[in-house]
Formats: sequence, structure tokens, C-alpha cells
Amino acid sequence: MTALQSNRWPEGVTRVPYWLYNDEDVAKREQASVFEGPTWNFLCLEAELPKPGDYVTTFVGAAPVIVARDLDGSVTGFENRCAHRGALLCFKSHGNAKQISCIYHNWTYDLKGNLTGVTFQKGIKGKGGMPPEFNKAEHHPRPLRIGNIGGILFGTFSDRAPALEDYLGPEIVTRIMRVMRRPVKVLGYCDQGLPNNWKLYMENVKDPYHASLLHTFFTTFKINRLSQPGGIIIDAKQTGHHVSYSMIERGQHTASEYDKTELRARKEDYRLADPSILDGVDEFGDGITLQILAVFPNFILQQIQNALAVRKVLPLGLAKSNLTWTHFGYADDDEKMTEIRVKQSNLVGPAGYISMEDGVVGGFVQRTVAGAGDAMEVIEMGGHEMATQDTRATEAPLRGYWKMYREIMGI
Amino acid sequence: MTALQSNRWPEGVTRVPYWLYNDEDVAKREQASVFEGPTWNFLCLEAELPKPGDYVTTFVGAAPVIVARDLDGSVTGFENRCAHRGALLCFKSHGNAKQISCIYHNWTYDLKGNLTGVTFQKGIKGKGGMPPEFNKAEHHPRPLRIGNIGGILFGTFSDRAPALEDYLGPEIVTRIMRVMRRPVKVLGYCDQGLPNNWKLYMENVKDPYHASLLHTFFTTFKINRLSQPGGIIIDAKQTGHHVSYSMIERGQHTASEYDKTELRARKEDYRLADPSILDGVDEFGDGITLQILAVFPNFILQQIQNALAVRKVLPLGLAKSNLTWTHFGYADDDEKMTEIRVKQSNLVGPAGYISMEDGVVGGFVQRTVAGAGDAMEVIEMGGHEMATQDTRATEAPLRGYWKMYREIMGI
Amino acid sequence: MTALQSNRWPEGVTRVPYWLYNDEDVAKREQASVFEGPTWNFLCLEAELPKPGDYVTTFVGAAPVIVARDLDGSVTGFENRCAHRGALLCFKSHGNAKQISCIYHNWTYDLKGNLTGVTFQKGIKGKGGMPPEFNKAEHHPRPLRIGNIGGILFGTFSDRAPALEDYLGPEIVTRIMRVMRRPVKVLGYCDQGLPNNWKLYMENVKDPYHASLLHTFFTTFKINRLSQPGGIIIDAKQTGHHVSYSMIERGQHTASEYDKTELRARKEDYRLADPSILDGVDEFGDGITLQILAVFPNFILQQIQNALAVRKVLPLGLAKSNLTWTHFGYADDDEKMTEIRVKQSNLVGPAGYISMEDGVVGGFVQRTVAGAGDAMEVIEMGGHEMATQDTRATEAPLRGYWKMYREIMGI
Amino acid sequence: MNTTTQIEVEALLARYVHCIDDGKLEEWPGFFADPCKYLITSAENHERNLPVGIFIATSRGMLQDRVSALREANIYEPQRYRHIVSSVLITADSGGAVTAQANFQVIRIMHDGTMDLFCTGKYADRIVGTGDARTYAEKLVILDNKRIDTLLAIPL
Amino acid sequence: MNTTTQIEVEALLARYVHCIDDGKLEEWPGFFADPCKYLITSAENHERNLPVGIFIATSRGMLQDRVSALREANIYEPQRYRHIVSSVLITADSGGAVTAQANFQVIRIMHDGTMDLFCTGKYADRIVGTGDARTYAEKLVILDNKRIDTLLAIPL
Amino acid sequence: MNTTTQIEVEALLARYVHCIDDGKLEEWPGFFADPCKYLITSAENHERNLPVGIFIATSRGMLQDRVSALREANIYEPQRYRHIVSSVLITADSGGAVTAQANFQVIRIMHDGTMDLFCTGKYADRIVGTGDARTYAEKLVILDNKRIDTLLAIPL
Ligand code: FES
Ligand code: FES
Ligand code: FES
Ligand SMILES: [Fe+3]
Ligand SMILES: [Fe+3]
Ligand SMILES: [Fe+3]
Repeated sequence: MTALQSNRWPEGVTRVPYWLYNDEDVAKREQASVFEGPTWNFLCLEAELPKPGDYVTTFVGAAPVIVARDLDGSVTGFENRCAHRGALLCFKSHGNAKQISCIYHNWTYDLKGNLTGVTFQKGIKGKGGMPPEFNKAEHHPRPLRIGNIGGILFGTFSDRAPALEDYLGPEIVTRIMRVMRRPVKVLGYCDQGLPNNWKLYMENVKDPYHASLLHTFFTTFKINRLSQPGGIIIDAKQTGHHVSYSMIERGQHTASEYDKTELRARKEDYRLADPSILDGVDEFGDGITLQILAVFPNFILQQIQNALAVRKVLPLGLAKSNLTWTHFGYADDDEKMTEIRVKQSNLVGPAGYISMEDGVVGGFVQRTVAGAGDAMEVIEMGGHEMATQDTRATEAPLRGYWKMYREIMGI
Repeated sequence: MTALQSNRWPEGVTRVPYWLYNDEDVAKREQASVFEGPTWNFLCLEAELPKPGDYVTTFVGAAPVIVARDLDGSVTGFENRCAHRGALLCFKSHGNAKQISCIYHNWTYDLKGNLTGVTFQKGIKGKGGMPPEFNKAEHHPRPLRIGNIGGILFGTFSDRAPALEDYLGPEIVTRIMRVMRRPVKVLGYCDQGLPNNWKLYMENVKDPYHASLLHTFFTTFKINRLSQPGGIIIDAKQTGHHVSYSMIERGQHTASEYDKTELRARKEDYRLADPSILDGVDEFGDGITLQILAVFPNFILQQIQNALAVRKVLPLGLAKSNLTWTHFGYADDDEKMTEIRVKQSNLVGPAGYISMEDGVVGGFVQRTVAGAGDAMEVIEMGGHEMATQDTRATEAPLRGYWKMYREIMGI
Repeated sequence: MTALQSNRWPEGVTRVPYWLYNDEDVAKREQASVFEGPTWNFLCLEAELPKPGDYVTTFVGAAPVIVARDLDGSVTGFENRCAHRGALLCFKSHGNAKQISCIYHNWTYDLKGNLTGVTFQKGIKGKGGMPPEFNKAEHHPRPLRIGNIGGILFGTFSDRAPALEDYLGPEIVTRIMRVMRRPVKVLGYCDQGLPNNWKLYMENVKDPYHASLLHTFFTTFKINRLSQPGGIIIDAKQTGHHVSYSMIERGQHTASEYDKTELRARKEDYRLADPSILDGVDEFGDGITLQILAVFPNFILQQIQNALAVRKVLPLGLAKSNLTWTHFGYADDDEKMTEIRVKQSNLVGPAGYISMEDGVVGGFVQRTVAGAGDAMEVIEMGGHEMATQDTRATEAPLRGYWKMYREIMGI
Repeated sequence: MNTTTQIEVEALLARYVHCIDDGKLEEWPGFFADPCKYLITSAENHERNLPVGIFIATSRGMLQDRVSALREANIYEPQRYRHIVSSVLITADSGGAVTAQANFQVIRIMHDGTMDLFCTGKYADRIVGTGDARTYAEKLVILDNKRIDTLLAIPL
Repeated sequence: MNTTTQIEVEALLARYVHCIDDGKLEEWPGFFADPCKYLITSAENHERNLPVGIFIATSRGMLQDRVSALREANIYEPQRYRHIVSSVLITADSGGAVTAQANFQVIRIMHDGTMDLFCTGKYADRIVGTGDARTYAEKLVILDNKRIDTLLAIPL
Repeated sequence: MNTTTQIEVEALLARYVHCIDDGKLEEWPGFFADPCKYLITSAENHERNLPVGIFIATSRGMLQDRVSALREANIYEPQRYRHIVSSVLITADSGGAVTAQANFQVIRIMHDGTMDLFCTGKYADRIVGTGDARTYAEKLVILDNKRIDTLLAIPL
């Protein structure tokens, strides 16, 4: 009997059982209920589809999908699986095509995913071919509904998913638009293999508590510290999204528990030989040096000083996942601005000064799961609620995430 | 609950669910019902066992087996597992031995698989040893029934399997003997790892529809095209075997749907710098340039011009399989004929001009399975029947294969 | 349905089904019932924790654990998983620390595993923090009971486990103390990956029958042969432990079945170019050249001439395991004695002249499991009982092991 | 030993592997004499004197056809190789022909970033010509592994 | 070809990889000129002319900061690299600057003994100075694999 | 640096690895001085100064015994190695003795074609003799990986 079948998870979200990270049935239900359920999955940036015929291939959970700019200029999406005998339709990461031909038997589709041609449908020299009743209109890959918010493209297989803006809620939309205010351009891609279940990365992202404790670099250079002004925003509907932010300390820094506590993470004496990496500009004019925004189930929008990126985490089996980083700037950035973003990209990614540790800490949890039996995580920092608050000494965003997860998974 | 337990497969064989390619229980039942069931499994060529004492190790599904030329000259076969505590008896791919000794405790067997010696059966200095009632005759590896058709050796663990010739049926036997008309010799071995469930390779082999569409090299050099004379042969009993063939176009080529269709696969302008690879001879005198013959569940006999080979596909877990190629010629081939076969071997195998794509297309299907849920393949080319016909614009052999599969698997 | 669920294992221990080596549910139950059950698991040597604050990380089955020398000098042990959100507390193989801080959120523990600090428990500037009712005393990693026999440290998570000495029984304790008579020092570490289920290695260790048959080197140099004086000791309570030993043949060697039997393993003519490897000393004064002692479930104490080591085998999934070798000598060994042990270490370990074969023979069994269905091992050498006897032509220790295994697993 | 020859043979092999790894397949046939013998086979076939391997070419034309087939005809996923070679050992050097062997391993990297140890083996070469004008009259690519994963498109 | 240059450039690379594999990271910045360009990126980013890769340094100071961050600030499991390099090919040699490329693979070994093929790729170097005093004015580390497992702490 | 010595030391190592990879084990002891020190151990044991590793030989006789044991006594599946070595670095050269280190990796290929990265590490060598007559007075095989898969039969 699998853990899911025996469902050993008490009420509430201040306790989370470790078996969620190591159970086949949980993973199967996540594909059906979370990724293919009434949620919106990040696909790519609209900037990656500039011209008609441009397409990108990605995944909705484990399902391969194609996102394309149709010849009529609209953005379309559908499952990347031929309606005949299931071959991948596009096997490159991106490309441009007027139509899509399956390599196996040459069935062809338009960029909306409609089946337009079946090779030898009428047979050859009157022999073979498809039966007369075969109707092309009945055969096509599963379509995706596409949502677009500020040039970030999302997709869903579900009719039950609310409109994207309603799904996100006004608080999140505002914070997305703060960053997506102008057309963007991609500056670089990176994949990172994570040695843990995908949800452990989302826990890490939604955990403002760990930032200044796990990431020394952060605190040492006051890029972020818990005693800096900052907080978290959770949408009123509590649909599992959140924003975590912090800003420059204006005026004199007042002592706090933070400074009194003895922390591994504090090394006041530590200085850079070449501090040019920190020469950022307050391009948003609001003094916010860090904004991490997460959308349920697996999307992250990052602003760390001038380093901008979207991230997406996907399961690779139970104990591994893949994190995709798409670094971007604004289409109208000048060379100098691009150089700033390039240097600050050293802060993030798999080698990033302030994100490096996030690559392994999920693995540290994953390694304890096999022996954990029915043990559970304790998520009580900041109490039991899951509301917006102006402190980051809280795990409220995690509670919001798990609340949504339980609803959608029905556990 | 596994997919097999919930058995979501509607009647008939024009639809095949993708979960067959990714389900543990399906794989377990295949071992018990297909490979160890009333089927005949290819073992090796008789030519690989010229001398008494020669043996070859291979597999019946996941079960390791030994095939040997007994000292009395007969061919024998049995499971490659010691009756004592289960060690492999032979761990080399081939060899020669008068008897077989297990390395673990030196129990010995004759080449028929009878237990002939148990070390210290009577103990040492009257101490220890096997209990008096221990009877060697009751302990031996599971025997294989051996069948031999034209020097191709098959084996079965099942008493319910009909005699090999009845299992194959006269149509298949005739086509096997067409190739195995004279004693053969092995020209080379090759293993190919396939990134897909083993059945997807069998689908590919039994699919005459894809040949000229997926394999450009084929069509470009008119080694084969759908408009060439050719067809498929399915045994009357519909036991899952088939032959697909094509022949040289005599006289003038008449235009057809094939030529009118716009196909990726047609590149009339494409020529070889050194066409010596195509200098074949019509050694069968029937103008048939290609004959692919498949025996349920996992054997293929290939004649492509003068490139002859037997192939066997075995599961390696759910999503991988191993394809073994044994290239051969006739024992009396002269040097010139061998050279022709060697050059034409460039057409086949993992690097083959006309088989290369088959190594990956199954993987393209496998990659869409995880997201496919209850979706199914559509197998309607050539209608719904599964009979011999003189066109290759049909998927009839696949329907025949799945019919046999459903019967034997009881699903 | 898994093999365990259908539990196809007839009464008794002269037959052991192969599905025990390839079943997920069996592995899960082993973690709960064997490793975390009323058994004692080897942790490390006390000599590895000389100073207060020294710690070593290891595993109890799949559960990561920490063994430490507390500041008060006592040896402590507890699960290596943070009580907050489950991160590994120590990720190095060994170290020294006054307290343990989790890297994720800096929760701190003393070396007894008590939670001593929760970062920002009271929040920052009056915001956030843990709820008032949060009680540190209720949160801590799972503690291990520690047992120490002659400087060998064992641990158990179970309250039902008897005291270590009672668990071992007097016969085993005596034989452990024979080797652990004086303080020891570690001479070297080695890990060996085994291509088989962990229990197949224990079967091998508990099998005196195979030694002189599988290991030629052994017999050739009369380090050990079945006709030498020797035998096995099984504790009266039959709790799955055993000792196997052999000694120098005094006086003239009398012919026996052994010498009459034709064995692959006998090569009388075989001599060493540099026999210095065999220049051992009878340091125990009892003429015993080999003593292999195994404690249920997975511990081995080895004396082969002057090569001393403790070994532990741990599962890595179903079909792989990890064998750890800790070679040691006595703290007061002089240089010459150490040199003897170093040279004799060539006899053991993954490259050892007399242990090399044990690395692969379990794999030979593992490879036959997939095809074995309901087949079973035959364990009748030495009859059906499982008592101490003065022959090694017996499999009695295996029967004792499986008896204990069935009881504890409840199958 | 002849230092210059050693270094020139190493340089020839270096140019050869960079040519393939950089995807300049059109230049690849130029590394061979014409006629020549290029054979990819397994150590097993090689040791058992079995003539059929994975791929064979006996002329520059056949090498060129391999390249045009990859460019024009065959379908395979975008992929690249990374050759790591070592221990170039000259076993004979007489009359303008040098016989040499080297160890190699090839890692195959798919367009999606998947990285696999694709094959290992030994190059057994007969090299003709002098200085920078040396070419392979014979190049046996003897693979240790008898299994090829998925397919072998790009030459080794 | 210039034998001496070839051997000196190979020796420079040998010292470079042993410096990293032996854990002497404090000496690592000394292999570079100042200013310099050290960029770790993927072949995909490189070919698409995308400026953001995995890590970039434009001065010795930035290289030193990388080392001190690893020593002082960042948390990662004890691990070591084993560089295997091959086929050092000098592509230009003019006016004191040598351009060279080499293939590499890096195996990462964790403290618990786990061993993984971590990455493969090509070094594209511009080398200044002469004799044993050569340094890297530019070192592009172009990874074939676009996925980095877990994290990249130690330089390549 | 001394170009000739560099190339000779590289050639010695090339002959050494081809000897093993070609299965000519009977020739292997001849690469060593007598007495000598050949030790296979893990970096962990080496760094903690623990004397017991995986295998040790202090004489040519012990090396010969290793070979005869493999030929006559021990049972193991047919397998071969492929050594890939790189970055031979001479660290001292005085009075007829050369100290050198090199990186290596060994891929183990089983008779069934299974191919695994078996181990990686560093050779730390002390070489005596001159020209082509150089032998190893000391060869430390320091493995990065502390885990050996299945068994270690053939020398490294
Ligand atoms: S699978 Fe796509 S056309 Fe057949
Ligand atoms: S397992 Fe074969 S003799 Fe014991
Ligand atoms: S997981 Fe250990 S402190 Fe949070
Ligand atoms: Fe973080
Ligand atoms: Fe095909
Ligand atoms: Fe043994």
C-alpha cells in the first residue's frame, strides 16, 4: 500500500509529511490534478516567439507541449504528441515552421494543432489508406489554453481553470507588472538539476525565513538581511502564490534581535576585492532590491537588484527535478545596462553567490526522507496564518502553498 | 492502482493505450505470459554452436538461459540459474565445456541441464553434507524446449506452445526458408540500446507504412518506395507474425499518389559519390530487394538487398530495450560476396543509412507516454482487418500483433 | 500485487524465495521491521570518536544518523534530520563540534540531540517568530540507544531491543572480545559497491560452504580448506548471529573427501614469487587463522590471519548495496606489526585475493532473480538444523539467519 | 624516440577530433588518404575476426556520402560529441608510414543537455605523408562497448 | 608547427588543472592576466550570442572574490574535481598572443565517494606572455551540457 | 622546462596504460623498479595518512603474484579497462629521479558491453632511469572515489 493510499496527513498546514517527496502515487496524481488540473503552468516568455512560425517546446509537468506564434500572430499551444501513434511532433527546443510534420508518417498539423494532412489517407493506387469514416477533425493533440500577463506566457489543459488574471489575483498581477513594465529580451538560459523532489524547491522559494540564514553572501553585503525593511504579500484568495521583498535600509540601522543573535551567516569583516558586481541601479525607483514572486504550482519571477529572471521547476522522477533559468533584460537596455545585468548574474543561477546553497539544501531534506516514516515538517514560524505581513521571519507563504496543494490534490 | 489493474483498453486493436509502455505490472505479466508463455523465443543461430560442448548464453525475456550443443550432438537449452542457491551457471557470452560447474559451490551439470554432482553431498569426514533424502534428480534448472527452423534456434518454457512449425504457420515458414536456404556463417554482432519500451520497436518493425516516409535514404535511392511493387503477408491463423516485402520496379515507373504527395522523404537530386554500396546481386532470383519478417513476440529476420541479419529485442526495464543484431552470410560465400555484404551492412544497424531512424523514433513515442494518460494510438491505416494484402499503405501487421498480444496477456 | 502481499513462502528455512531480493514492499518493511526494529545496528568503532565533540555520520538502514562523543565524554546517537523541516544536520562523514547547527535556518542542537536554539523564536522587532505555545523540548531528532561491546558501537531506534549483550548472547560476545581484547586504531577505510540485494551478501558471509570452493587463493595456500579443523558457532537462542572459524592443521594432514574431490579450486602447484604476504603471527595464541563473525542484521567482524576489519552492508535500492570496510590494528602495534597488517590487507577488500569473488557472486544470483518467479534457494547442506557444529560443510548459519529474519519481518 | 613525429601525430589527432566536435564534418574526409580504410567496430568483432562492424568506408567518396547522408537524408536529434583522447603511442615508423594507437572516449551531448558516455576504445591508425600533410591511410575505431545507445550518426 | 610553444601551452594547462584539482584555489587567479575575461557558459548561449552564462569574471579581483566566497561565505558539500583534458590545438600564434583550444571533461567526486561526469566542453583560450610566464588573457569555458547538477562552486 | 624529459615521461605512461588496456599483464611488472612501491588507495586514506588502501606491492614479485593470481586463482567476469590520462606534470627532476603527477580516469567495460566510469584519480610517480629505460620506483594510484564497484581485479 502506498503512502498516498493510506493518506497519513493530519488536518492543517503546520505539519507536512515527508512521504509527499517519495511516493509514486503522489507523483502520478500531481500530473493529473496539479499540472493538468485547474492551474496555470509557465510556458515561456512571449519575447521568445517574435516571428510568426516561431515555436518553443517545453513541459506541463511530464507532458511535452509546443508553444507557437501562429501565422495569424496569435500564440497557440498544444501537447507535443502526434495524434496518430504518439511520436513527439517537435524534438528541438525551438524553431520556426509554417506547419508541423510528424517525422514518423508525415501527418501534418497547422500551428493551432489542427490535423491538416494524413499521408496516403486514400491509399496508393486504390489500395490501403484510412477507412472512409476517418475524420481528421476528430484527431489532434490536446490543446492548451494560453494566458499572457506582461509577456509571460502560461498554459492550462483544464477548462475549470479561472482566467489567468483571476487565478493570480490583483496583488500578484501588480507585482508581476512592476517587473514586466517594458518589453524584455532574453540574456541567457541555464538548466540546473536539483537532487530533490520539485516541491522542496518551491518550499525553499516560498521560505523568506531561510534567506539571510542560509545565504551568507546576502547578509554580509547587506543585499538582504531580515532586519531590513521588507515583508511578504499573499493574495487574498490564498491560492498558493506569494511575493517576498526587501528594500534598502534608509537612514541609520537600528539594532535588532538579528544583530544580537550569533549567526554563522554574519561575517562583517568580509569584503570584495572587486565590488563592481554590486554597482546596480535602482531602476524601479522604489528602493526594492529584491523581489521574489512565486505562482502556484512551479513558477518564479526574480528581481535581485538588476538581475532579472523567470524560473520554472519540473519533476524528474521523485527525487530529482530540473530548474530552468531564463535571464532577461529590457529590449531597450543599452550596453552599459546589459553589462550590469551580466555581472549581477553572478549572484544567481547554479553558481550564484546567493543562490548556490538553494541547489543543495533541498537535497539535504530529500536524503532524510527514506528514514522519515510518518515524520512531518514543522511550519509554525509566523504562527498558523497565511496572510500578508511586513516581516520575513515567517513561513506563511509555505502554509499558503500547502493549503492550495491539499485542495487541488484532494488530500 | 496500476494501469493494468484498472485495465482501460476498449475492445479491438485499432486503438492501443500508451500506458502499455510504462506500467510495472504489464512488464511483470509479459515475463510470465508472453516470454515464458506459449510462445517461441529466438535463442541464436545453429551456426553459433558448431562443435559439441559449444554454448551461448542469452535471455528469454528477463530469464537468463543457456543454449548448448550437447556432446551427443543435439541442441539443448535450460535456464542459466543454479538449482542450489541461484548463481548464474555461465557468465560468458559463449564458450565450450564438457560439463557446467557453478562457481559458487561447484555443483555440476551435464549439457542437458541435469545435476550430476553436489560437492560434499556426503559431508567431510562424516560431518555435514546433504540430508540422505536429497535427490539430485529433483533439482535442476528449468528446461527449454528447443525448435529449429532452417538453422534458427527458438526455445520455449511452455508445454502449451504448439510445435514451432505450427506456431509459425506455412506462410512464415516458406519465407524463412527462402533466406535460410543454405548453411550460414556469422559476419558480425552488434547491440543497440533503444530508448523505449521493447514493444515500440516491434510496432516499428511491423509497420510497413513508415518505411518510405521516415527513411529518406530508402526512397531517395529507390531501394524501396511505397509505389514499388510489394506488400505484406500475414499468416492465416493471425498469430502475430508477418512479412513485409518489396521488389525492383520492372519497366517504367507509373506516377502515383506517392509521387504527387509532397514528402520530406523525397530528394530526387540526391546522389552518392561512391555508389559501390548499392552494387548488390539478386541472389534469390525473385527480384525481392527487401524482406522483413517478424515472429511474435520479438524476433526479426532481415534481408535488405544482400544484407542479411537476425534481430531480437529484449526489455531493459520499462523505457529501455536492447536490440541484438547478428549479421550473417552463407557458409560458402566467396570473398567478393562477403565484401558486398560488408559494404551493405552500412545500410543497417545503429549507424545504418536506412535503419538509423528506427533507433530513435520509438524514443520519440516513449517520451510522450508520461503525459498521455488514457490516450491511445490510432491504428486504422489499411482499415480494420489484419490480412495479407499487396500494399504497404497499411498497419495490418500491427493489428495482428496486438490481437495476439491481447489474447496471450489476457487483457 | 507485490510478492510480499501474496507472501508465497512455505514454512521453514530450507527454502528461500528469490522474490525477497527484488520487491519494493519487502525493502520498505525491512526498513521499518529490521533496521528500525528490535535489532542492533553497527555504527562505528569507539576509536573513531577519541575526543569530546567528535562525530561520525552513518546509516541505520536508510535512515541517516549521527554518532557523537558528547562533551561529557559519553557516546550519543540520533537521527541526522533536523526537527524543523528535515535538512541533514551533518553532511560530512566525520568532524568535531561543540554543538550542531542546521545550515537551513540555524536551529541548534547539543550533542545529545536536544534542540537548544530556534532562530528568531521570538521574531524580529516583535514581528513573526514561533507561536508562544511552541516548546523546544517537544522537537528533536529521533534518539538512538547506544550499545558498546569491546569498542564496537551499535545503535537501535527500538525500545523492544534487549540489552546488546543479551541480543548477542555469550557465545558471540566471547568471540567478539577475543578480537577486541585491546584498544584498536583504524588503519584504513574502503567502500565496495555490491551489484546485489544486501541480504545476498549476508548469505555469502554466513555460508562456510563456499569458502574453499569459490576462493581458490584460500585453498591453494592452505590459509583455509574444508578439511582443516574448524567449524561454526551459533548462539543458543538462534538470533541470527554466527561465527565461522578454522585453524592451522597441526601434525600430518589426513586425506579426506576434500582431497579426493576434483575441485576447480585446487591448484597444488601454484606458488607465490613473493610470499612475504603470508608472514603472519599467531597473535591470539590459539592457532585460529580465520574467524568470521556476523551479527544480525548486517555486521561482520573479520580476523583473517592478522588482517582485522569490521564490515557493514547497507541496501542501496533493491539490487545494489554498499559494503563498508574499516581495517584496524591495535593502538599499541609497532611499525613491524602494522606493516604485516598492511600487506595482509591484500587478502581482503574489493581487490582482496580471498574476498574478490564475494564482490561478484551475489550479483550472479541477483541476475537470475527477474526470471526466477516463485523459485527458491535450496539450503539443506548440513541438514535442517541450525546449531553449532565442528564442520563447515554446512549451511546452518544461513538457516539461523533466515529464521530470525522471518520472525522479525513477520513473514 | 622521434619527438617531432610524436608531436605531429598528436597534432593530427587533435585536429581530427576538433573537426568532428566542432561539427565541421565536411572537412572530415580530408583527413583520410584515398583509397583508405575507415572501420568502426567492436573489440568483440575485431578479436573474433568478424568483418561486419558498425560502419565501414574504403574511399573518400564513402566518407563524403556519410556526411551528405547526415546532412541531407537521415533524421536524428541534434547532438554533439566531445572526444577525449590520450596516450598516443607510435608503434612503428618506417618508410613514410607511421603506425600509432591512442585511447579515446566520446561523450555524446544531446540538444537538451543530456550528457552520456557514448563510447570508449582505441584508435589503431596507419598514417602516411609527412609534416602537417599527414593523412590516415587506415583508421580502425575499435570500440570497447559492444552496445551503441540509440544510434550512431556522427563519425567517431 | 612550433614544438616548444605547443609543449609550453600544454604545460600551462596541466598546471592550471592540477591547481584546481589539488584544491589550491588561492593560486588559481594567478593563472590569469589582469584585466582578463573568464566566462563559463553553455555552448547554447555561446552560439546564440547570449551574454549571461554561469559565471563571469573580468578582473583578477573577481577571480579572487570567487575563491574567498567559496572559502568564507558559501555553503556546499565537500567535493573535488578531476579534469581530463586533451587535444590542445594552437589555432593562432602571433605577436606574443597564442590562441588555443582544448577539449575537457570534469568528473566531480563528492566526499561520500559519489562520482559523476559533471561537465564536458571546450576551452577557448587567448594566452599572453612567454615561456613559463604565460597567462590567460581570455579563457572561455564553453560547456556542452546546458544542465548543471546541483550547483557549481569550484571553478572549471 | 625540459622538453625531452616531458615527452619521455608521457611516453612511459602511454606504454604503461596500453600495456594494461591491451591485457598484456605479464609485461606490467616490468614497468617498475625492484624493490618499488605500488599503492592503490583512496584520497581519503591518503590525506588521513591511513596505511591500508586497496592494494599494495613493495616488490616486482608482489606485482607478478598479482598477475598470476588473476590468471590462475581468482574468478571474475571478463572485463577490460580503458585508461584516459592527461596533464602529465613534472614536479621535480634531479639526479636521475623524476617526480611527476598525472590525472587519470578508468572506464571499465564488461564482456556484455556494459561501460562504467570505474575510477578517477591522480598518479603520483617517482621515475628512475633514463631515456626509454625509465621505470617507476614509486607509483601511488590515489583514487578520488572511495567506493569500488563490485571488485578490483586488473591493476590501475
Ligand atoms: S506517429 Fe505521427 S505520423 Fe505516425
Ligand atoms: S549456487 Fe550454485 S553451487 Fe551453490
Ligand atoms: S530545516 Fe533545520 S533549521 Fe530549518
Ligand atoms: Fe534561497
Ligand atoms: Fe524503419
Ligand atoms: Fe567468501
